[in-house]
Amino acid sequence: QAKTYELAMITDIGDIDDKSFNQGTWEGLRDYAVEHKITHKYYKPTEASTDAYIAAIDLAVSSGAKVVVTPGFLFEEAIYIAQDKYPEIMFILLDGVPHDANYENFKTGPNVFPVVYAEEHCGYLAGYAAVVDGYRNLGYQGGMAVPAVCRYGFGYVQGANDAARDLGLAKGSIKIMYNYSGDFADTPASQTRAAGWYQAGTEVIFAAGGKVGNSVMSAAEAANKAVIGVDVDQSAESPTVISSAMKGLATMVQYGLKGFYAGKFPGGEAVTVGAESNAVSLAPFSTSKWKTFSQADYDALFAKLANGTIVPEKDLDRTNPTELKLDYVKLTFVE
Amino acid sequence: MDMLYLLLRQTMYFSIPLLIVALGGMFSERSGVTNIALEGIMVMGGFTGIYFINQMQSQMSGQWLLVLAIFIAMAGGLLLSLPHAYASVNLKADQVISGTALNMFAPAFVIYIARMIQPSGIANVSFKNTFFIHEVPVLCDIPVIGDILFKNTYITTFLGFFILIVSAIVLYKTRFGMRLRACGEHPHAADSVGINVYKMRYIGVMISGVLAGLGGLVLTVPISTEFKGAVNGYGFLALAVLIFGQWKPMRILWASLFFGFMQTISAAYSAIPFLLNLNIPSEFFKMTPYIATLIVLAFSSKSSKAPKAVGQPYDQGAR
Amino acid sequence: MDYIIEMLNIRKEFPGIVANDDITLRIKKTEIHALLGENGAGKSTLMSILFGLYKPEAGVIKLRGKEINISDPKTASHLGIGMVHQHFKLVEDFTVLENIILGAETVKNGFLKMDEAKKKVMELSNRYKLYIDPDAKVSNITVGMQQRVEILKMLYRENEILIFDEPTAVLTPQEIDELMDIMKELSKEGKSLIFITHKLEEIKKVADRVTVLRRGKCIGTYNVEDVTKESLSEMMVGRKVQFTVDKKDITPGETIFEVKNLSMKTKGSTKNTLNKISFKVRKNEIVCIAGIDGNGQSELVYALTGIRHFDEGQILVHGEDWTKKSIRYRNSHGMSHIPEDRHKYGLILEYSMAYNLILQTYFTDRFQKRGFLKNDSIHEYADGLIKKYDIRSGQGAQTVTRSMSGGNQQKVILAREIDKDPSIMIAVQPARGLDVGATEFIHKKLVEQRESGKAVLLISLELEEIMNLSDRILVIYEGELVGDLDPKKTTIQELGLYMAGAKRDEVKA
Amino acid sequence: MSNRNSMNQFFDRLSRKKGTGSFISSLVAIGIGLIIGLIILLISNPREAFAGFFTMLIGGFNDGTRSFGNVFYIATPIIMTGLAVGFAFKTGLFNIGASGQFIVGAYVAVLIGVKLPQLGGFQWVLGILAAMAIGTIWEAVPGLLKAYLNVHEVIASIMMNYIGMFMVNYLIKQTVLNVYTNRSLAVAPTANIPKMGLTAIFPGSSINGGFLIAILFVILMYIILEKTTFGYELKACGHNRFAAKYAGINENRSIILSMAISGMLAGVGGALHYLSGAGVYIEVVDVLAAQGFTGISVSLLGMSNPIGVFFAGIFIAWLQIGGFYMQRYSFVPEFIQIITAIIIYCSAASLLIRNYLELRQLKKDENLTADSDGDTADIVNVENQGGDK
Ligand SMILES: Nc1ncnc2c1ncn2[C@@H]1O[C@H](COP(=O)(O)OP(=O)(O)OP(=O)(O)O)[C@@H](O)[C@H]1O
Ligand SMILES: Nc1ncnc2c1ncn2[C@@H]1O[C@H](COP(=O)(O)OP(=O)(O)OP(=O)(O)O)[C@@H](O)[C@H]1O
Ligand SMILES: [Mg+2]
Ligand SMILES: [Mg+2]
Repeated sequence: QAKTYELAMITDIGDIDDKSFNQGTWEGLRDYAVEHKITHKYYKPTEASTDAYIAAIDLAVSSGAKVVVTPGFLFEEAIYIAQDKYPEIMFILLDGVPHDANYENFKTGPNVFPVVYAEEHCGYLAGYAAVVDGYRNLGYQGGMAVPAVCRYGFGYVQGANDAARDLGLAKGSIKIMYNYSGDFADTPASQTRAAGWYQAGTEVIFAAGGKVGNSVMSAAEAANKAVIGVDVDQSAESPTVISSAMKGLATMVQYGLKGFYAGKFPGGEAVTVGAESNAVSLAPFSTSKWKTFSQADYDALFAKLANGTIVPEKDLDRTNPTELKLDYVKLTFVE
Repeated sequence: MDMLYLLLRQTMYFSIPLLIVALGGMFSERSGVTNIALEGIMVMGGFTGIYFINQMQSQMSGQWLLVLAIFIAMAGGLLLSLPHAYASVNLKADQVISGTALNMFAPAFVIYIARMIQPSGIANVSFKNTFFIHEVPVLCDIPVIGDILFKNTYITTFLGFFILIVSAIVLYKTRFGMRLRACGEHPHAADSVGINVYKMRYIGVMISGVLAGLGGLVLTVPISTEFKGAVNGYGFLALAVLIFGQWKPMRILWASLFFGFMQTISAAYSAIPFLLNLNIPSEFFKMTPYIATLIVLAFSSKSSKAPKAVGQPYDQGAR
Repeated sequence: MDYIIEMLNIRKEFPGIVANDDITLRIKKTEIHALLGENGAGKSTLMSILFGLYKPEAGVIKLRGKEINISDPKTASHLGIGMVHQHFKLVEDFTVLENIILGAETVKNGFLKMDEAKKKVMELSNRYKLYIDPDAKVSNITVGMQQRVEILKMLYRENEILIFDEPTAVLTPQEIDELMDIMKELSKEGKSLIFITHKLEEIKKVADRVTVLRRGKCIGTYNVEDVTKESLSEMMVGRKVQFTVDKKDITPGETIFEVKNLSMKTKGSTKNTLNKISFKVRKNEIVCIAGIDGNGQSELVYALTGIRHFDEGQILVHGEDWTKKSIRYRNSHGMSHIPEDRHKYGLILEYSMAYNLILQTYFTDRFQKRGFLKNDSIHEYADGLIKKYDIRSGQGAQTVTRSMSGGNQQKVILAREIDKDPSIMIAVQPARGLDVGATEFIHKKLVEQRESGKAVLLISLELEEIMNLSDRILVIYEGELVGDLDPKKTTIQELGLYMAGAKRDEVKA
Repeated sequence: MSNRNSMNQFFDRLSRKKGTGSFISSLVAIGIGLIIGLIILLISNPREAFAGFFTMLIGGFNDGTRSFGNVFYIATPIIMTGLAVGFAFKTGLFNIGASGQFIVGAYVAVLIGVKLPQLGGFQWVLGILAAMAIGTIWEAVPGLLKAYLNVHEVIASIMMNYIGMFMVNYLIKQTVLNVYTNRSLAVAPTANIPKMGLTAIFPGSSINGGFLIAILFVILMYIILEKTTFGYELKACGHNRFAAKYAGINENRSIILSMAISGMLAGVGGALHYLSGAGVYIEVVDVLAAQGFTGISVSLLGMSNPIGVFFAGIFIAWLQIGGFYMQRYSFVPEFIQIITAIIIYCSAASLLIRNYLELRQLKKDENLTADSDGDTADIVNVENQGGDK
């Protein structure tokens, strides 16, 4: 007879070590489970389809899962269906809200806790900090143009724009190269693109694309330039990483689990979490390499995001950043 | 001008691994064994080499570490090429079968192994790149060449050219090379003059294993800071370069440089103002290396021919 | 008795056939020992065993009285055994020189020393009058030169025991004579020779003793002086064989096949491969194109059969212009073609014999219906031909053609081409590699064609065949027709002069 | 006794049939591969090895009819790409470009599925037809290049893979992009291939009429290759292009047609997958479609024979489903890939096994003819020996 596992995670197309949704989620779940000695396991679906995700959820449930954590918007349809199929099972859906295939019906049952991150917040922090720190030539290297990746980028350019304005720089004095690589892989192409940018004058690249970041770091090492990491504190991966824009995947997973074991599962409604709930941040100053950007600058900026003084644009309909209002930034969108 | 030099240097990151792996494939195919397993072998070599660096980098760093890792990667590739040789030579199997099997096997295997042997069960093997050479003393002052080859480079680039020269000499100027080619053209003829076709084919495949394994490492070092069981189709591209290069060393060099340069342009166009201002979607830039290759092939393939016996299992008894 | 080689009680099986059944062969030192046998008798197999290519299931091989184990050709070579194979074993992409030294290279630290090797090869070449161009690629040289390369390969290795597997099948009369002289010379120098041939007069000419095989079994070994051609052939096939063909006297009828001013250019050369070739073949006529190999015969045949395009000229069949007709049209409107290279053009070796027998007729209503093959009809048809043409193989119509002996493969082609009942038959070396029985058979078939009112165009290198069969001889030399001779009024010597280009006439269609 | 005899005769006839030898040898290869797989399982986790192995073996039985249906669902596209690769193999060509054909086929099917709901019940049919057309064109390009310009089909197909992938990524962005997910939009319900009653047999699974369509193509390809003059021509070209020319077969036409048909099959695979109604969308990502490469494995395992490809596709899907359920134990899914690879590798040995079987058959035949009169004594003898041991 097979063992049972109380906490389950289903991976999306990525692996549990994708430096992104899957990894952050899994680490949060694992750490919580280990600490509280709860059986836990992750499952890989046979393919990236709604049916396959449901089959994986079925497998998890039949193997004893009480809480199923699903990272990524790819699970939106599957959870939409599964929440009714398994009313007694709790679902934590990161980065998405349950709906049907045509976005006609949205529903979040009491057993679903959907969390959407305000990546534009930490992207904003990164862009702002970079300009305050003296960088004028910036780059944004996204992976696939999925919503989270776009939000990071949007926040980043707006942060840079606002910092230039606040510093009293001339209009158009900040240059930003902006691109989605189209994959999440470390390839010679991504390394070359970054190397080209650095050669052409770019000083720092915010790399938000899983392993694409490794290629950017590699190019930065060769060119002696800087990188801003993503999702988790990536300072250990390369000396070129001056900071990272982080989102608390683990925090929210553990928040949900804590609630479940306390009998107060926070389901029924989607939450968007950003600075106000301390779910996003920059990497701590202890591991960062800012020259002039200070803890005080950071705290002040963070407070503004948290209390809603600053609300970065994050319109999901657009992957294209050129429609943002940017006076101080000369943006080159490499389509 | 600096941008041009950068592009040429970047070209090496595409071209050198393709060159090394395609040369490896050349030895295998020239001996008569199709090697579609290059992709899998690269993965294996990349993994062993990078894992070695990962383990040793606390004790040592720089060129010596890389040199050792090169040998380890070669050994890794060699190891994986053996089953291909066994199936192709001893079992007289369809040579595409074992190649396909190895391509499927290697990524899964190295991820599985990485999860087993790494403390946190993580499949990514990370490494610190301490191998970059900013300038090669003296040589970097040579005009043009110095800027292209001897600045911001890796020893693997020179290794690539070294392997090219050795390969061309071995293939055309040595007894071994002549016998190897005979086995790929007409194994029965080779056999009838006392050449051990099986042995030559084993060696051919093993060389391809060594070089493809090395290629996996050479590909990864300059472009990432970790390795996770994938070389993203480079093995198949090397196969394409091998065919593009018509199974001949010098042509393989030109093919890999051509393809590498086109790839570089398509990746770095956004840093080149006049290309950027064309306002062409990136997908079209990404397509150009492949379309250009097709066009060049269309004009240059009339006389192209593969080694005659490639892909055919050698059976002494057959007529 | 002082035997240098003894093969005792050798047995070798292939799937479905015992190729060598308890065969014993003893070779004396310095003798020329002929090995004779019909197609598929097991000659090549026996020699391949001696040369280490096959391992026998039973039997012992002794060299100078000592039992030896020849595990591979390398061992054979070390023991001084060399072999010229029936199907040449040359690397086409290599030069002549590279082919000769392959496997026995002169090297220094693993690097080739081609100059030394070349010197040695040229010495041998001059000494034995085996003229070659050391730097030519094998793919560009004539079959005759390839033969010489094969012989040089053996001599280069300084072998003591030389096996010649049908070396004369593709040579011109002059070349054959030269080869005979070389063989005698070699035996005088102390080498022992094994010589496989189907041509009995060659055996009479050079061999000291002869061993006859039949269907895998040894019939006996005889002194050549003691046997006649007739008795040999009887031993070989088990019945009497006729050497000359009875031909009725018929006056040729109307023209069936006509070629006008056919020319084919050579790539990168001003000289034409074929130059203004014109001739006619009439009803009830066998016209022979004679010539030394490499004078444009192959190209002419490719042009006539539609395999290769040519630049100028016209082909007429029954007055109809066929110049631009497809191969399919030619195949199905009365042209048959027995190709020179049976492996390259004649057969699909991976297909069964049955499928090869319908290679040009699979689309006819007899073998297909609405695009579907009628396998029953096909096999029935194949079985009929196999019987009619005595084609021998392991598994009948199902046999994979690759596994058949050369002679029987040739019979498959013959059966197919003759059975099409063509009005014009183009036969290139149809008896190449066939035993006397089979040769007699094919010759008879060609004459039958002629007598049933068909036209036959025969391209051959064998003068005897030419003189025997043809009603008219056209001589081709350097891509041009240089003689139109009547075999009854011509001698072999005269024909030889035309072929060598020493004599020429204006030839008009 | 007589019963046993007729049984023997039956098996004798069976083993003499052409395909049977290769079928048995494939089974042996699979057996060997599975045993090696079990050994690996035992090494990595002895406690759960047998349970896990069993789970893998029963594949489609793990979750009743549902997992069974899912085996067929997963098999459908890889049968199609397997057919594509196998068909080209049969004619001596290596179509390594099934990925490209698959994805362009998928794109046009999805495009029609999204944009033309007014077609109603005809929508999915048109989707498949369009995929056939574009797949045909896509691989006809390497075919043409090969036939007229002697470009090696492997390199041309590899290039076409990438061109197809980037082209589709671009076109999706222009036409049917779901900006929320960076994937293609959902197709209209009428664009999904009808279930054709299959969900009644396999409730809860993703199976749909696409599976039946794949079967249709399997049968069609089998007939074309084995029963028709067209197949005869194609195979002739594959084996010996010179002899084919000699026979009056238009070699260039055969190359182009063979590649085109191969491309068509892979294109249909793309349509069947993305019109399956299982909630799959084309992802805008710079990664080649995996089904194209799986197709190579499937076709090799099936020895390029359409029927063989069919069973090979199901077999690989079976393992995949088995592997999925193996996650009940502590086995990572990479295992399945490792084991499948080993089985494919072992199928390389099937030639050896087949030869062995044939040899045995021949020996048997010989014995029969050799001592057809006095064989009873022999048999007694053999049995005695057996008894002694
Ligand atoms: N058959 C041969 N024997 C000796 N040397 C050769 C041979 N073929 C090529 N070489 C030499 O080896 C080196 C590399 O050969 P390679 O064939 O790659 O060059 P290439 O320019 O592509 O030649 P090719 O004109 O044959 O296409 C060159 O210096 C070439 O001259
Ligand atoms: N490799 C092989 N596999 C299967 N059968 C073979 C093989 N080699 C030879 N045979 C069979 O063995 C028999 C003897 O063949 P072999 O080539 O020795 O004949 P041969 O006397 O040289 O005939 P020929 O005069 O036609 O060359 C033939 O029936 C042939 O079909
Ligand atoms: Mg060359
Ligand atoms: Mg013979």
